Amino acid sequence: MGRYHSDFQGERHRFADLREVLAKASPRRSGDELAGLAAESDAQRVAARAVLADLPLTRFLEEPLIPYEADEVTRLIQDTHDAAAFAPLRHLTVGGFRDWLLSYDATPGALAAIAPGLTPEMVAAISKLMRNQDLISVARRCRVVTGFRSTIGLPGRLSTRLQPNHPADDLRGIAAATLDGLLHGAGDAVIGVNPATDSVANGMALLDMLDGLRARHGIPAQSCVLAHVTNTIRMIERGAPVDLVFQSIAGTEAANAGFGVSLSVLREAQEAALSLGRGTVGDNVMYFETGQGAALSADAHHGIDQQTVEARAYAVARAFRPLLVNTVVGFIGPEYLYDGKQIIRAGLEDHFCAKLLGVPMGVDVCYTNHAEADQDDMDTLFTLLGVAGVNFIITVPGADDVMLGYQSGAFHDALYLRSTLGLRAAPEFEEWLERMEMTDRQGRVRALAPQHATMRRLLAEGSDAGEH
Amino acid sequence: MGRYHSDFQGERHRFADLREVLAKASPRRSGDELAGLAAESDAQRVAARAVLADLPLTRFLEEPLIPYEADEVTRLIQDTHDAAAFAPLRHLTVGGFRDWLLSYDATPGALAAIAPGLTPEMVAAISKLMRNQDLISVARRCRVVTGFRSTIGLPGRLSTRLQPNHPADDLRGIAAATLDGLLHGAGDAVIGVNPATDSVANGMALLDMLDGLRARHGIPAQSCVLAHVTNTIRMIERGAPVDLVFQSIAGTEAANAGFGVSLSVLREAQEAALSLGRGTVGDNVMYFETGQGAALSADAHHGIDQQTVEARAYAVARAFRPLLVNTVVGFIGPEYLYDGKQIIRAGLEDHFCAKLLGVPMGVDVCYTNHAEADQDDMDTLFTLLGVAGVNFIITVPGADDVMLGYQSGAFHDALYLRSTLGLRAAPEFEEWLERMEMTDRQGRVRALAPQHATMRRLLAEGSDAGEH
Amino acid sequence: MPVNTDAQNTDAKPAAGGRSIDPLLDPWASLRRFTPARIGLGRTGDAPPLGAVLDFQLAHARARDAVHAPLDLEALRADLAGLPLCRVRSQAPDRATYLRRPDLGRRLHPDCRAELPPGMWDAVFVLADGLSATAVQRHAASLLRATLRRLPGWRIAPVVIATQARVALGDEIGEALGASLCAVLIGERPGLSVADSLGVYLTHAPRRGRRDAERNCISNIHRSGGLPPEQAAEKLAWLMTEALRLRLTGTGLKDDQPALPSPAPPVIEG
Amino acid sequence: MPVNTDAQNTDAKPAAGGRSIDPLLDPWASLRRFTPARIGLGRTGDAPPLGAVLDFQLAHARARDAVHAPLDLEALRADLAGLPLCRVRSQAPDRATYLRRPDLGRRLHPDCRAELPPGMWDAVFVLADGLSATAVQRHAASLLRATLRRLPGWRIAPVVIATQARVALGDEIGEALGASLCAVLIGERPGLSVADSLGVYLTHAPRRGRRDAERNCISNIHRSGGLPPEQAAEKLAWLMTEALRLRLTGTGLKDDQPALPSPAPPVIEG
Ligand code: B12
Ligand code: B12
Repeated sequence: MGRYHSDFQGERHRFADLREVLAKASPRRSGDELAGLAAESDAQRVAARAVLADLPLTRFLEEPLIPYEADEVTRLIQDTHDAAAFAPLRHLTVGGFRDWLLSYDATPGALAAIAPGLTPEMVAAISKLMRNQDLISVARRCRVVTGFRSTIGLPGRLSTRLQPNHPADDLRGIAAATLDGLLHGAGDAVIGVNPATDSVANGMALLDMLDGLRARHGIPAQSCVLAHVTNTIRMIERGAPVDLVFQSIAGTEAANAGFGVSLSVLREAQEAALSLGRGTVGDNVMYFETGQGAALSADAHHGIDQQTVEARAYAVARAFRPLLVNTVVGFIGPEYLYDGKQIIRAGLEDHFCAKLLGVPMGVDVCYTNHAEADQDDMDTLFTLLGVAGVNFIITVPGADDVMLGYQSGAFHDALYLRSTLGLRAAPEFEEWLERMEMTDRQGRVRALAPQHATMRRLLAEGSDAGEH
Repeated sequence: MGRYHSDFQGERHRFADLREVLAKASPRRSGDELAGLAAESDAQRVAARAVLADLPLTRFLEEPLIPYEADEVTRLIQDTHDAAAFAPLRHLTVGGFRDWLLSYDATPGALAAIAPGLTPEMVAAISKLMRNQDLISVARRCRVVTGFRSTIGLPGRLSTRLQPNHPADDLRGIAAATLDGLLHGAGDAVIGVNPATDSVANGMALLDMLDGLRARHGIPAQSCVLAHVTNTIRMIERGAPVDLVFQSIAGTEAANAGFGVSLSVLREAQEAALSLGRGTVGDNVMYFETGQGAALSADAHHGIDQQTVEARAYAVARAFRPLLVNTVVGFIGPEYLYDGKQIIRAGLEDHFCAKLLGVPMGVDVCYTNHAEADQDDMDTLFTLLGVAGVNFIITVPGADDVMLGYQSGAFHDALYLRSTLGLRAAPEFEEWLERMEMTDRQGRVRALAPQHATMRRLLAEGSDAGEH
Repeated sequence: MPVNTDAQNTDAKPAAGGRSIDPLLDPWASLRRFTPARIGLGRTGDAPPLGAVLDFQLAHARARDAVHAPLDLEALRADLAGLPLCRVRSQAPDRATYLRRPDLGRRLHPDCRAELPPGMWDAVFVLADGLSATAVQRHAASLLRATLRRLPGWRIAPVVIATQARVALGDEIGEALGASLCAVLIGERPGLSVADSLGVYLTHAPRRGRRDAERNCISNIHRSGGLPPEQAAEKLAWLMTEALRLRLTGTGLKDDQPALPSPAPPVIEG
Repeated sequence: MPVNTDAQNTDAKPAAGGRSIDPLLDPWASLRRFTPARIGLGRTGDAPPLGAVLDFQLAHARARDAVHAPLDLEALRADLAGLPLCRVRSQAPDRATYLRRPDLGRRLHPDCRAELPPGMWDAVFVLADGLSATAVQRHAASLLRATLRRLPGWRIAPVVIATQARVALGDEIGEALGASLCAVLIGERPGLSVADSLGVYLTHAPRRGRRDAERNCISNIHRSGGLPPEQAAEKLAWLMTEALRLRLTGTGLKDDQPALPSPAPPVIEG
């Protein structure tokens, strides 16, 4: 294993290994400080970036951050690496690749072609050499399109997850929040509820209610109950109407074990969901959440910096052809992303890395009440991600998730983004909104009068939900 | 004078006067803390906003923040207030006006019509009730178009000031930086140099050089030497080719006196510049800079919060039909805007307030090395302002102003913004770039080969400049 | 939680400011009973009306304060009167450190080891401040007592009160006591609408290094639309019984009780 | 200031990384002599090449450090050997406070009043750290001596060394001394390329409350393409002479000297 050093403008900096180069090259971040991996000074940080810039991309294939034998995620990354797609990049350094990515040659087509040849470590490395504007300008050229009942990720589109959580899984409460979202034009990525209770029976009741609502109104969208994957497998076994299998994942085998999952469990779940054949426009049946800090929190980061280990989670996701993946940037707390600035940066990094790898990335633009952040920071990140072409965002009533205890997007935020950036909902969902007379001639979602037929039809659902 | 109070969810908050309500309603900001005006808690801040929301807009006409007799800026605001334009808003509270501004009724035409009826205090008040996304979504609907040799502020356009400063006003050095900018497609708002030396003769030498360059290459743009207005008046008297008169201005008579200016000096300068009749597509001859903190720094803020007193500077600007106005947000230092977050917020506020008042606003997106900010923050603010429809930004070689000691925009940043948001240069300048073969078929500025005729013609200027 | 302001000025006419929707015309009024979520806020253009924005901002200010509210030990001891207690703290010396150093919040302060009498306990209950001391203050004692009533004959260790604590602190506590099960009753992070939500994390054979996948969780225990402590106790006692029987907790132990009945309509505070 | 890195690895082939432009092909090479500005960086797409980005980041790290570098009083005293000196400080106790409280940086610490002997001085020179102590360290002594040589017969007060000082601190100092003119030689904020730039602010009849419009300024005094101290001394002596003659400084006193000759090509450090 070579040792890395740089003589950067008179100062000598040494780095023990590739992991240290990556960690020290990262922007300042509370999670890396917590892990004892952060650069000691800004000068050291720049020196590490200079070392990184000169490394050949092939180094990441030769020097895995966690040994092949010790970690199934490493094995997945190495075994599925597409050498043919990588061939045109073989000769490049990290810095050279960064320069190419920003060049006019890096068209959407060219970017899609190389994606299978990239490893998460490569894209994490490159992101560390990029400013916010670089992360935006490259990501917006990466298009990853997926489908189930709606098509997500098309250029000029922005979808939303409608997240109608309730602190006691009250069916009527969840229905009420779902209707609120639908009337704001939300839900084209998924109507996805986090169940407060772990019970399988409870999860099935939720699925029945959401699927009934969807079917009755012919909504071209998918529903999901974000229980643990092992619960979802049971629900499928018991005949529940499962569209998507959800699971939180992380970037190492050990961190996934901390979540109670493995690649084989995920594969089992994917096969179970595929067997139901419920998709209409596509068969992407998986939904994953990731987020910087999860691996460190489980003490399963193997000395890898928070952002690189996060990118490895996207390699896990990619292997299962997911419909949706989103980082829950800002969700965990200030120990991993301290303030608005760190959340904004991490949100852009996560989105960039996933898109470059070919993962259909959305973002839960969010923060907790113990972090140093507020709605202004979220507005900023929403706008930046909208420009960067994010596939979807998460939306809850009034930005307040009353069960998970944090602030996510509001249905209104999606309206703002669509109006301001000229973005539209998934095509199938857009048609449905028109059919329901929910949009005006400019395609804007109308604020319906209480008497409007759609309003009355939908709101009637709310009071009924408990009875089904 | 009424006293203001609110009973907001059980807590009673009292505010002595309108100035205090405005100050306490402001987002947290180091300058207001320095002035001892900031809210003591977030709860107090929200209470002040609630009070503000319920005030009738007319209150700002009845209760000037600085007495009419004591301040010529107050007199300007009151005397030029357009009651007819204000009539449709007369019945509204600040909160009601905020809600109207965000409604779909607030079209570009409607916003332009009410602008003369608005006072700076009204728009400052409203901005305090707005989140970042509100500041963006309303500002982008406000269009203020001006012209001299190029037309600035048209929808879908983004112009740049090319700022070729040199620490000793070396003519060849300034020429070199100017050429660098032109070859990046910069300069359509103005080629504007800050002279390091105060000498009138020196300013004239700079003007001669820039005007010669412009004339020889038929550049449809204007030049400016940003000396003190009294110097510029002398230069006009001595026959210098003055396109635009520049001056830093602030929001109170006393602060302007600190800058050595008054409304009458500005009027004198405007008349002198108009008398030269150098404009082709328009006769907007004034260029103003403003920036939060200037009034407090001169101890001339009269107990008014930093952002409201800044908005008053836009009323000064508006009276002189300027071609360009820009806030130098982040320029002064951390005592007024502490970090990236505060700079971003202030940049959006300044842009919003000016545009709503009908002022052709640009922004110097910038920071100093004693503030807690970096390029990521600037990338963020650039992108947000691009979405918000900023008229122009300031650009220097490599973002490093070697004379003023701060980081502004780079020529590259403008290219990023134009590509990413689909924005274009001023129409006259765009044609010139095409004529010079500087743009490719997609309208992107080409990186010319050293042998290209345009490159050679322009670069030859650099070595010559000293000789003229 | 309507914005209730009163700008008392001689000449101010009270203005609505477009901030609230007439409840008679508001189609959401009836649905609000079912959820504390901010549904039916209304719109102006794409934006929420100002009243909703200000409510949100005030709630944010309060939620931030809630994170920092300390545990009132005296009051808690009084609520637990009659139960044997131990008092421990983590290695995080203060709230600021606690927030940035979860690793310290998971480690027992060395001075506290002596507090924990090893024994043959079936279970230990740890009352941990977590991110909301208020949650523990309000709901832990009733949840604990209701659970104990359902566990007759169990050998229960003295109740441990732990401050600046994370969930995993229970592992070290349970290990030191030699308990078969450790139930950590901990304050969940304060949300905008509910700042007193309690969570329970149950771990079989607790010891340092346990993964979260090896625990079970009961969440959102509070009286503002969440799971009331009495119902939570039912669930916890069931889980504890099953855990002791199967000798495991975590993803292997599934809550196979029937779906919860919809609880009473939430009481929305404010 | 090229990025000079060396990733020494057994199997690493040295890679250019698209970071520098061949100087022979670089049409900007000849123009760089005329300015320290970052001209002709080149592009990849819309972005600067990575080398330029990293140079910038390192310069930023260093400029930030420069703000905090303290004044080496011993060295400065040595450079001023032979001149009578006083030493004062502002009311800002430390650098962090200085940065956030310019008001304190403008006020003389009460303990320092006694240091300032009132007299019938024509002028006082204040050497103030401002935002770059390095600038004062490097250029103030030579500028001062070169200026003094041009002011024969002037009654010059003892030279005042002031720390944590803003420009307006000179007003209180000049007032206390009873000087007709006060010339504050102060460190300008460090830029990315030049961190040792000195500014001079000249004020007639200094006293608390003077406006900036009542001063004259000579800026960018340094040896990296700026105004060399010797030339600055020429200008300062001229301004001081005029100021004393006209009994004013500020916008009323115009620098009507001929345009500066272009100085020698800048020495670009790094
Ligand atoms: C933060 C959080 C997370 C974070 C935890 C990371 C961290 N370092 O904090 C992340 C995003 C990684 C996460 C993941 C998951 N979570 Co979670 N999480 C929460 C949340 C929002 C807050 C927890 C809190 O405040 N704890 C208090 C503080 C003081 O404790 P702490 O020691 O700092 O944090 C520990 C616990 O939070 C624990 N934890 C977090 N989630 C879960 C879930 C389970 C089942 C267990 C046993 C432990 C656990 O991990 C942390 C580190 O040890 C709660 C909802 C709520 N309102 O509480 C849901 C919640 C606890 N999580 C839940 C679920 C289902 C999960 C997942 C299983 C989802 C999935 N399908 O993969 C995963 C995997 C969890 C695991 N086995 O590790 C459910 C549990 C439902 C139930 N009754 O069992 C909850 C209630 C939310 C929900 N309804 O979906 N979660
Ligand atoms: C910051 C700054 C400002 C800020 C000052 C606010 C503040 N609180 O700091 C603002 C934006 C308001 C400003 C305004 C102007 N400035 Co100015 N400013 C600077 C800058 C970039 C840094 C100064 C510094 O670091 N000072 C050191 C610190 C430690 O001192 P301080 O006590 O904190 O700051 C005081 C001085 O900076 C002073 N000041 C700032 N600018 C000027 C200009 C003049 C002529 C005077 C007398 C004083 C003065 O005001 C501050 C508060 O008292 C310098 C360029 C440089 N590289 O230094 C230009 C510079 C000093 N400014 C300059 C000019 C021309 C102006 C204006 C006259 C422009 C105009 N046409 O209106 C105005 C008005 C100034 C006035 N009379 O008040 C020129 C002076 C040229 C000369 N040789 O005379 C400089 C050199 C820049 C330039 N070349 O354009 N400026």
